[in-house]
Amino acid sequence: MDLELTPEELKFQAEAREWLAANVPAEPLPSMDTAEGWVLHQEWEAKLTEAKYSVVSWPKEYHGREASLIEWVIFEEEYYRAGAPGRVSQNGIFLLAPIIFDHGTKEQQDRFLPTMASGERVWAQCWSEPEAGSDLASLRSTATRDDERGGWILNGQKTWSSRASFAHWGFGLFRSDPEAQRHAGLTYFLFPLDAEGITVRPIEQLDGEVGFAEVFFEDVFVPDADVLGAPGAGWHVAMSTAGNERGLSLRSPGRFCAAADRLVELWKQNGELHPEAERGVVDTWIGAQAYRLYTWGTVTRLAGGGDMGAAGSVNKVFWSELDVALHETGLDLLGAEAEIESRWTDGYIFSLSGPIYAGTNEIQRNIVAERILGLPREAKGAGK
Amino acid sequence: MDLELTPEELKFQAEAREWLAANVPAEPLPSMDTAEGWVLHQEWEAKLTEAKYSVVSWPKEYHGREASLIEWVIFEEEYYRAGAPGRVSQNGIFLLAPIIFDHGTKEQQDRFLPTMASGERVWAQCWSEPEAGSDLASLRSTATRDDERGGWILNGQKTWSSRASFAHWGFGLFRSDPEAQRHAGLTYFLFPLDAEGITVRPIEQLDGEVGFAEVFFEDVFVPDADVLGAPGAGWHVAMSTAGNERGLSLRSPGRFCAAADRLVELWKQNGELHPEAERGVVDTWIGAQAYRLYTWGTVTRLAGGGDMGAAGSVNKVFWSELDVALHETGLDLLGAEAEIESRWTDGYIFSLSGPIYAGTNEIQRNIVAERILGLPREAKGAGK
Amino acid sequence: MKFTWTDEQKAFADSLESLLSSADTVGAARAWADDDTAPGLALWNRLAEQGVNALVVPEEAGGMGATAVELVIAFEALGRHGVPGPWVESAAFLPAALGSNPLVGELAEGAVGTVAFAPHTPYALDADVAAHAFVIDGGTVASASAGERKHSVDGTRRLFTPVAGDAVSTDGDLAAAFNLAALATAAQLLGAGERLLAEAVAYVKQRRQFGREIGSYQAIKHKLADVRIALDFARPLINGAALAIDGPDAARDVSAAKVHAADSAYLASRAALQVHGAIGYTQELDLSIWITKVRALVTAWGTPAVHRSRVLGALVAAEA
Amino acid sequence: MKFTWTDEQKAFADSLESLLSSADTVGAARAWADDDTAPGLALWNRLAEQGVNALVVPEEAGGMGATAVELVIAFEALGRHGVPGPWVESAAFLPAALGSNPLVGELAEGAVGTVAFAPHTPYALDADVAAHAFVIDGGTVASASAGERKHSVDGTRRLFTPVAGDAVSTDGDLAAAFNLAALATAAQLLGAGERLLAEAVAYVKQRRQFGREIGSYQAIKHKLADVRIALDFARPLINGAALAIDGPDAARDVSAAKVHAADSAYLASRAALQVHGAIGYTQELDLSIWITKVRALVTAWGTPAVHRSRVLGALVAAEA
Repeated sequence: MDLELTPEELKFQAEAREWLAANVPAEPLPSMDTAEGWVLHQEWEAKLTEAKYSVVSWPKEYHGREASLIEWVIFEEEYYRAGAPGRVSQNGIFLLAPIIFDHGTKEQQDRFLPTMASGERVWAQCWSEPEAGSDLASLRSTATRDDERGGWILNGQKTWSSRASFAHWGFGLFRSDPEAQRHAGLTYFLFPLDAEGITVRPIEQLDGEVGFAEVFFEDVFVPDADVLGAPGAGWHVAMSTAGNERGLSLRSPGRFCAAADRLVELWKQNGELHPEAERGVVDTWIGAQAYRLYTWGTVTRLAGGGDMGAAGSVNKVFWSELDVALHETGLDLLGAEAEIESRWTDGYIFSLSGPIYAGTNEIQRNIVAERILGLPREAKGAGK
Repeated sequence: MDLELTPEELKFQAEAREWLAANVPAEPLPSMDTAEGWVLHQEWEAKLTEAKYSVVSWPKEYHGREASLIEWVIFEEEYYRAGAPGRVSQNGIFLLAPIIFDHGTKEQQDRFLPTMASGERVWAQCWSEPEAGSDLASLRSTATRDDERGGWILNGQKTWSSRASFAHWGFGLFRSDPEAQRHAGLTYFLFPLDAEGITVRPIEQLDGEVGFAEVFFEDVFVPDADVLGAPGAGWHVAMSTAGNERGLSLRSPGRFCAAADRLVELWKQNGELHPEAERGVVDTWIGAQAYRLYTWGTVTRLAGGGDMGAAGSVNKVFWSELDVALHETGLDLLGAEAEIESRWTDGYIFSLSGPIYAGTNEIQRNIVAERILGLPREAKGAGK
Repeated sequence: MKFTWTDEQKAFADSLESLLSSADTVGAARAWADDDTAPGLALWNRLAEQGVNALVVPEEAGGMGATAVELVIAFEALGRHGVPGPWVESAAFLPAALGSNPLVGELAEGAVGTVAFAPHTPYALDADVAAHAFVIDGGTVASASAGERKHSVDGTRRLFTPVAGDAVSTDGDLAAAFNLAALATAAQLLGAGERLLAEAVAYVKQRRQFGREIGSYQAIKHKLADVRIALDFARPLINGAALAIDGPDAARDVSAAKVHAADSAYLASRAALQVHGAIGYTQELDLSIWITKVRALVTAWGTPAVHRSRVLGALVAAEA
Repeated sequence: MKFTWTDEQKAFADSLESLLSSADTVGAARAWADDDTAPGLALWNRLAEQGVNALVVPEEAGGMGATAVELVIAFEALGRHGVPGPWVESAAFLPAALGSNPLVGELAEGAVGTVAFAPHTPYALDADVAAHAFVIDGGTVASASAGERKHSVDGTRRLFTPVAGDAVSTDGDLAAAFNLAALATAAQLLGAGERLLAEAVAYVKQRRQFGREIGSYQAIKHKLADVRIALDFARPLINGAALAIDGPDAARDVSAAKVHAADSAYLASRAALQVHGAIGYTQELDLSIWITKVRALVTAWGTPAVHRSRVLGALVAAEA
């Protein structure tokens, strides 16, 4: 058991640190969920791509450098430590790309991955529907076969599509077999958000930004070439994403370690005035450190051929609650100024979505209880 | 809206305070769940009875002084403020007596209430069974009709009978109609614990004391005169106790206010060494104060003809969690000495039973959600 | 001893409830956040007609001479309906702070007043629409004008750095004024918490997931039961502090009420957001009004830490 | 970078697990609490044969010269099985504190040692059965004998006020010794927490109430899921601190591990008691062994407050 990096890994770390120090914008970019910020974030993605830091673990033919999982975590730590911008491409890179690698054709990989990596084409996740939040199996939006044109006709509505207000393409599940029950009969589609029949309506969040949108589909044609995996197998295809989303890739420890470090800095400035925040500062720093070490354990297991399994749910509950606690403590340290908009209020509002999205923490706790502890499944309602 | 006492109430308060100051033992008595402490607690009950402070709200013919509900709360505040001993008679006085008043015959009242009030005869609650903790409706101990002798034959086992290790009589529910389902077919019995066929086996608690016991029944004869309420109506009869137990009477606010005051004293001694306990001290003091004021609101409502309803569940969750928090904070203030047995460790261990007994807090939260908030009842298992 | 509202107090609560239920308070709040203060000021005037602004103003100064109990009744209603504007400042703090200054009479009649009182309340709410704005510095009250605009997490709280003007002569009691302001804020938090719980309960009864109403899941039930329990114990603390407002324990009891009300309302806001899921995280849903307001009010007129210190100070100072 | 036990470490863990699973550790603990130390001392000797007492003793002093990782593996097992006795004192603290003093060799071979180290550990565990008892006062190590008996909430922790004897010459490192003791205690807490969770899970799968296994109720499931999550993050902190034990961050990382392990194990004890209901509240059920032990270990070898201060001190001292 050790936590030591190899000479190659240390070299990679030093290079990344140096490049980031030289290139990360001195001032934080405006939010990516504003028109102005969107453009600047896309420019940043292009810069990352040029330096081969956009998708370090991907194949070289798609802008990657075939880095190991360990190097990926190292890069993420450096990325957040440097205070680099949020990744506007993250839905595509972290959620869709693993599926394209696993289930896409070579033609699809060649067509979609390079522009995804470079940030030229930004992808929006079109998962939830108004009557199906965390209950993805109850989706109602439909895909009807169009043999004549060789494709499918999409109808329905998606909501909470992250980034959809400004993104170029979307991905999501539609019910292609109306007779099939819940998990069966779903198909995974890719589609341009400016396709005929698609209407995107931004949703204003608690903080006034539009990180989410509703997407309406009215007889939208999607050719067979843009179906991912086999028709009807969408649930199976999507589940690898869901695992991914909840698991390692969505929230790298660097993010929380950097926030905990900022909190310690704030403590140094304001702690004397707010001694009651001591416990919050210490406990969230410990939490971030625990998350970092836990991730090293996960990386070790994955590198040894293991998979995430239900541990992704353990992970998700922990980081999402940690994120709220980190920012609540920051607000405590701001005293009467806490309500004034700042990096801490922005981060706080953002953190509140953590326990909700990617499967609510209630669902994650069910998964932990049932799949890890082996407790009996709950009696289901009649609708099941 | 006011919190002012009448001149009569103030006079009652002053008299009680004076009597308690003169009579409460200077040193705390040994635990009532030891043989030595038991005797001393019975002696204390006799002293209380002599001064008419044993059951202030009861009729004069049964050692009471017909005090109002407000006076009862006043007396309880004074009682705990004075650091007076725990009431060894409390199961009888608080749990059984209200039922005897409501459902007992005059003969039963005359026979049972005076010795209950004076502490000469101490009553044990024989509620739970090994396979029925908080689920009282699934009781299996039986009562079989014996027409010849004019009574019933009890068989079965009760557990978690509080005080039963030393008590004289017990009360509990038995299934008198084996055909009836759950709530129907139960009968409420009173019985001497030295009756032929009864075996009492003390249960050693976390703190090594024996406040609970198992009680085994093997062909125990109980005459009709010792059945409380109508045969088969035991559930209905018992439910008024259950409401009572969870409601106002079991834990008077004086108890928590006194503990909060002791905690403030401990803070004055040790707070400088343990500043991290500040929040606990303040929040539990606030909790005790909230509980006190809440109780005044309840008393006002009851005096105006209202009933406890499901508010007893709100009450029970609050005081039981408050009690744990009070003692945890006390332990925090003791630092490295916290593990050494003391009034704080005793109180802490005792407090841990609060969220469990008299219907677990999980069940209380169900009641609050269903009866107060009107949320749908949960799907039941097949055994229902 | 009758620790419950009198019939008159109930009638007052009912009349406010009926006024606010039929007014579009949410619309007024949304407009207010967009700097369109007209609907909010119209509502302000209607409430002034009901005497809300005059409650704790003595009768000889043109007020109602009501007790702090009526004040908390009013502020719970303001909180429940998300009414925007500098209510705590105008109707709770300033009447006590300005003492016999005749401006108190104007405030009682409905003039909009506001104040900054550092360090607890460093910015003046809605100073740009206030007829009378003040800033208090080291015990000195001065008139003020609206300086730099500051943005609160609660969009309806339009904050301004105060720019001090001439000193104002007062014989008011700033400590009593602060207690009234903190108490009114506590009552507003309670109202907001009650509303959040009510919205959450209504939502979980109709929302279905995995084939059943989500309100039938025990995790949801227990989360909301805990909110119900917390709020049930906030109300007696607030009423008790209102009764104690002129006594020796005023600071202790007001601070206890503010701490518990803030904790309970915050618990309500987190629970309401969580049970709503993603839809709770939007400005479209009215829920957002109370979620952001609670976050702001938790620290307004004394942070929880400030009030905890006051409680502890009083307890330690008291005789054993 | 391989943040997982090596094959040798796994084998060591397995061998301890197999030894302790087949020993009647609960019987030994119960006897120990009743002052019948014979079964516990027999177990002590069997573990000494496995080298547990010699793990962090250098090879040249007759020890195994193992790393702190092996130490936490052993202490997690001791905690999981509720093994009584002054293990932290003998096998973690004293080897480092006594430096090159030859007594270290005796301890490595299985002599029972104990120590009091005020203010964190004011009493000496099992001083009456220890071959070598010490008391440390202001950096001076002295031999000690068993004074007044003190009763712990954990009956298996037989505490004695130390009575100081002659000074003992050492060149040990008391700070390093304290870190090892706190780390070993953290590992013991983790083991106890894991056991409590395992007992709770087993119980809720078979116990039925209201017609179904109580483990199917969401309130129970989520309570135990939270324990699983908390413990899952305690383990990497403990292993990470073991790897950092000789480096500049040792105090910070050990303290972080102790804080989190104590919180997690305490959460486990409260949850286990609650899901068991009244039966959990008895000494008859083995559960009581871990419930009371966790409560005692939370404050042993540095209270949570002490360790939080150490973490914060290190963070504030570090370069930004």
